[in-house]
Amino acid sequence: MLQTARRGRKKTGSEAQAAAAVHERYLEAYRWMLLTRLFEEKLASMYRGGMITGGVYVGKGQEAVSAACGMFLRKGDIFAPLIRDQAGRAAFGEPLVDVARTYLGSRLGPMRGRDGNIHRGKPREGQLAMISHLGAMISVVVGSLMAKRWRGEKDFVGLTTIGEGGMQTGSTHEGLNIAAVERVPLVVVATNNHYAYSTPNEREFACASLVDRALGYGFEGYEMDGTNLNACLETIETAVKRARAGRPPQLVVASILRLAGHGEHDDFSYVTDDIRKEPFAQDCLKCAEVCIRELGLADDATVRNWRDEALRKVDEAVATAQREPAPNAGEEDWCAISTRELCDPVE
Amino acid sequence: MLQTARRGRKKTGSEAQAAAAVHERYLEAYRWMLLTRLFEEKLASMYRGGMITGGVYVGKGQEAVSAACGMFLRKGDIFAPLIRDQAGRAAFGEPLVDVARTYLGSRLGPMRGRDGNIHRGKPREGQLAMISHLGAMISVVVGSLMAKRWRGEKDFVGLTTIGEGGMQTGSTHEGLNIAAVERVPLVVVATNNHYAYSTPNEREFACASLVDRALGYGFEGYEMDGTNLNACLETIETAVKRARAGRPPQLVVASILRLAGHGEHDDFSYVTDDIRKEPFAQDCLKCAEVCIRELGLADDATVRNWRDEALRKVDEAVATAQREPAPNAGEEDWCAISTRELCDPVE
Amino acid sequence: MSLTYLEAIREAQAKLLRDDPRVFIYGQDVGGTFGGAFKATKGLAKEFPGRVLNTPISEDAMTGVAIGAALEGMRPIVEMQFADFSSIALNQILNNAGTQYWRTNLPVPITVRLPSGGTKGSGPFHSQSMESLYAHYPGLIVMTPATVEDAYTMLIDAISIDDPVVYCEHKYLYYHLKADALPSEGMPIGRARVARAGRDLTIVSYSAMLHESLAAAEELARENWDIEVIDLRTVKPLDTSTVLGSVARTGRLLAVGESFPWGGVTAEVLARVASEGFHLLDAAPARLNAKDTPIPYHPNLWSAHRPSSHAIAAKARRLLRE
Amino acid sequence: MSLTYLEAIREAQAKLLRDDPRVFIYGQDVGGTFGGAFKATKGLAKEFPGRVLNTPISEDAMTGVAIGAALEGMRPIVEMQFADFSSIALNQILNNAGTQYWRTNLPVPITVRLPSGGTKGSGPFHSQSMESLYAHYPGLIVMTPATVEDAYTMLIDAISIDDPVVYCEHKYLYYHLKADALPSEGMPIGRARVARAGRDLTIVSYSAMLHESLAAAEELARENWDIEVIDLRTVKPLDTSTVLGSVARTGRLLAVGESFPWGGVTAEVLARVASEGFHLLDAAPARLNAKDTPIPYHPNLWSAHRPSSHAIAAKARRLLRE
Ligand SMILES: Cc1ncc(C[n+]2csc(CCOP(=O)(O)OP(=O)(O)O)c2C)c(N)n1
Ligand SMILES: Cc1ncc(C[n+]2csc(CCOP(=O)(O)OP(=O)(O)O)c2C)c(N)n1
Ligand SMILES: [Mg+2]
Ligand SMILES: [Mg+2]
Repeated sequence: MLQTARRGRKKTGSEAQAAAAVHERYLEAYRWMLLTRLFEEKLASMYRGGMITGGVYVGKGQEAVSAACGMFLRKGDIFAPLIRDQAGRAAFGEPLVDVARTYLGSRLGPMRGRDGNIHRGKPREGQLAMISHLGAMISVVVGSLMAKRWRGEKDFVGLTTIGEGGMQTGSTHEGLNIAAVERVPLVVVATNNHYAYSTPNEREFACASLVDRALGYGFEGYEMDGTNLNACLETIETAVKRARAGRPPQLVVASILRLAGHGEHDDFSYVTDDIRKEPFAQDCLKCAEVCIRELGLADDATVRNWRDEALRKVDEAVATAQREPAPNAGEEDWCAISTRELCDPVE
Repeated sequence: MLQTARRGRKKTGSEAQAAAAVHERYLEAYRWMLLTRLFEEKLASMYRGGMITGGVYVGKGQEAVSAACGMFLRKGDIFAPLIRDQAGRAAFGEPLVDVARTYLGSRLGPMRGRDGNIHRGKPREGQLAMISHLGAMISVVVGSLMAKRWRGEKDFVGLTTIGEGGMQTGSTHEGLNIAAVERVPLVVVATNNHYAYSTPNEREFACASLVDRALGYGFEGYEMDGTNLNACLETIETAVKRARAGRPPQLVVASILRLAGHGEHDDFSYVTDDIRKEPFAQDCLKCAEVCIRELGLADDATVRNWRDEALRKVDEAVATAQREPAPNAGEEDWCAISTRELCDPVE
Repeated sequence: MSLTYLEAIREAQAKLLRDDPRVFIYGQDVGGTFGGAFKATKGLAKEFPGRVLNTPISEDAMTGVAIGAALEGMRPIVEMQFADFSSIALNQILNNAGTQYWRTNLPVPITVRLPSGGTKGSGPFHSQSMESLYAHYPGLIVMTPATVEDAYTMLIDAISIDDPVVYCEHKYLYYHLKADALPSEGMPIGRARVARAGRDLTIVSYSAMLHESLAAAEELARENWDIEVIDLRTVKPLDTSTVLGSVARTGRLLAVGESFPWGGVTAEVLARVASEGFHLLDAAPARLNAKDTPIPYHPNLWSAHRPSSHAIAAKARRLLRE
Repeated sequence: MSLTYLEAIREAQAKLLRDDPRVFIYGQDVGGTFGGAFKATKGLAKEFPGRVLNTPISEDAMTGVAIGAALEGMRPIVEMQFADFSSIALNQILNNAGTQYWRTNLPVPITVRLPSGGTKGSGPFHSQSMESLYAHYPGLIVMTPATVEDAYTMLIDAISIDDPVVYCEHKYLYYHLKADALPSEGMPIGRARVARAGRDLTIVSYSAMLHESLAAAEELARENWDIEVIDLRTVKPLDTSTVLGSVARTGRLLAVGESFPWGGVTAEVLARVASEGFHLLDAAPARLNAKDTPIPYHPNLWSAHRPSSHAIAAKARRLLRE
């Protein structure tokens, strides 16, 4: 547990070290959250200003869950994020500029203008690029983990995320089940943000909690308060550790409220007043700030500095991407396969 | 519980009546099982004799589960059986001759030679005709039940069956979940016969028991010994009653061993010796016969008579179907839709 | 009164719900106060309580539910959030709905609405035109309305038909097309329409591509070419005789579609005209489709991926010179 | 030594497992002592422990696993129990495997084996030919071997190709076709083969229909017609130039396929020849496909549903008289 710095009993050396590590990690996570919030606010405003085509999808309210997802992964692991995972992507090592490039369709981005917004990744670096069809990436991660096992790699883990809505697709079911059958080191973080687009939980599923699904797949299951950064860090750390150690696949179910529209085009007026008053409707970023202040983990000036630094990074990423060339249809390689001589010149 | 007729204490009138009803129902179920076993033996021998094209799929060892599925349904209910449900189909009212007609492809059968073997039904009479894709019929039953509810029908129920293998399809997941969300009066009977074709349980799923899935969908769940006819009758009776009474959907998980090949072409040599010694490997029909003898529910002559009568019915059904005309390609109506003027004459 | 293509779809559904107690709408986000990702069912849940229902994200089960309800006499409308997600329902549509009548003699009157086709910035998974996949399999009617009027009357027809209908509505047309009033009756289903009469070349098209084709015809008219444009309206059944009638007049054929090229609607049109109207042709028939890659996100790429009026005109010019 | 088409497929997989540590086989019942519903992997699980794996009944996840493993450098072979069940994997095949390279620049070298096509008594859900669905979408190679030799070399090629391959093997050919030996090399992928040379008419075909077409050519030879028969081998890419070359020699085209007619391989062939080889044609091109209904169970119906050699010959005769 996160502990105050102003406690009575004097700490032993190792206790103090442990506490310091916990604090450090909390602050690191906070900074990913902050960066994400600011970046996504920027993207949203660019969308409103007509500078981004298609849509912008933010993770407001889910930054704690997402940051925790990225933070316990390391090189050699697989991360298959979904819609609301900017924080986790950044923590896992995705450069901010790649996000801006993808939203702006830069030719130099990982998707080269061919795909946009959240549909991005660098599979060569263990960052899978989601397809839209919810649930489809779970089994893909399973396959990647099996390949690593065959190659004799050790201590790796895969982590993928899903919404409570996506938990209802057939693809998710098949993916979870096959993960358990293959007993791969997988962590699935399912965030119940209480809506799938406009659809509330009662039209999505009828069990008490989605963590009740864990047993039925042979997963180990956890529930966590997604507004509480420390709970997210502890739970996901545990799940990742246990998966790495060869335990069965892990299902973490987070509870949260999505604090923005499904996309920036959506005013989320369907979110009821009642639900906005629920404890899970708190803003994880604000909660983390309260905690930082209360426990004296960082002073206000430091936090302000972080914010300024984050804003600089955001502006820089956007500015860089904006300077880059857009794709050009005439120069585009209109061939969907890599074996060029097998490209069918069908019109 | 089934009780012996030779018990110490004298029964009160109502106790005696209840016991008699239980015995009667047990015997009725036994007779459906017997008829099924004999009929399927006949079909299998016809297949071996080259008289049936395609395949024959029998429910040997699953007759108790299946008979119980059919027996608590009544007119107005929906039954969506699967591969190993001859007993239940018969108990729900499917004429034997329709089975023979479908296997032989008679033009007068419900499928008119267009579809064969277990792919048969009369949806107008609440007997849905399965497609092969496992799990696809569950949501169909949900829809039929919703329609009945909209029409203001009362006290109806739907029952559908699935194997432990079919429980792993995405379609099954979506179907079970939507059943719970729509809270329809549905009973799903999942029979774990320990193999999906040649694949043993450990390559199918990783939970301790498939009944653990019930909680995760918001179903009420039951386990039952599928070799024990009385257990099957009691459990499925309870589940059907509870569904009819408006409880959440019901999941019954039966344990059994498939005592024949996947189809009659299959010698099931992959079934291990160890598993053949498991209690769930007992033959439900033999168990029922032991019970009938032990409890004196019927004497040997009666049972012999039933067997003879069943054989007569089987022979008659087959003989009738054999006399009937096969479909004729020249006279066939090669139009896949009912709105004939919209049939596309594409070649 | 002026209505968009999208409003026509909403009005048709309102009318159907009003007139026919067997109709209900089933899909993700169609209900509540929301009324669908594109608002095609806006307000309907309130007006028709219990008959416009949100579903879990389960395209397979949504369709299965519709099939089961249809077997029991209902007339369900399933809305896919995007056509692209109907890949998850494809098995139910092709193998369950599409085979029922042939197998059991009981038709399945469901209508599956697919918000189809490309719009700027929608990318590979929110832009697809899937009519060719559905038309390939037996047992389905596949509608592709191109006008506000057709969007309205054809949706009403779709629900009246006893067989499963895949109704492909084009997202690009949702707001771009307007009409002054809604017709009380449309052309018979299965009949193509001569959208513009001409004598030099026949362009066969449907859905959003009809409008690109008409614009191309305008462009060519300024060069004194007289182009006939056919709107297929349904791609299955495909009205071969109207197409042949037109080719008989013009002697030249260009088929234009937005789906992927291999085996698309345009291949089917060319195959029919070549086999049944070979002697009507004065020149080789041609086709123009989207490119054979996923549909790109960036507008620069997207506008080159789909046939534009200019690309159509250019292709037509080549054909006219042959 | 004499090998069947099915044995060739087994041998190719044995060789692949032997030569390439990246190869594994993933599918329902492929492992254990069983070796697949058709025994295409018989004995391989024992010979290659841990590399021939039974899966749950989860076509979507089976394919997803293969994609993930391929992204990490493996060369998975996925066996669908019947092509018909690949409808459940269709989304993964089209939208995940088929789009990866275009989107991320990393190809997905998976091979999906589809036991395809009709056999007596198999009915609507164990008889389908799905090549046209897969060929319609971008990003996939679709192979349809018609001979024992091709079954062998093309499967080896499929695994060597960096892109996703849908390998349609025909169940009717499993036991019906035999060869004396397996070749060490085949024709290049993407190239069609002149299976029989002739001058009066070109029949373009593939898979099981090649043999019906060859039999039809024999039948017509007895009437002194000299029929050329082309085996497409892969339907995507489709070797237009070999087809055009043949039509240039014969002036007449009949395309024969077993998939459903609307937008099938034959429509694509006719569209290409009509648009690119119009002036080579002396008569209207024609096509013959399975009928546009589900595939019937009863042999009487089934044998009328698919094109038989006699039906092909009859159609060809009409074309030859034009
Ligand atoms: C199979 C499928 N159907 C429909 C959609 C369209 N869609 C995109 S996001 C979304 C809602 C997702 O809800 P949830 O999984 O709870 O995630 P959240 O957006 O709440 O983070 C829907 C329906 C999709 N992506 N995939
Ligand atoms: C989606 C799908 N994939 C594959 C098959 C082929 N198949 C038919 S039955 C069967 C095994 C079914 O096992 P289970 O569900 O346990 O039922 P059982 O045969 O044991 O009664 C398989 C794989 C199918 N019918 N549907
Ligand atoms: Mg959600
Ligand atoms: Mg089983």
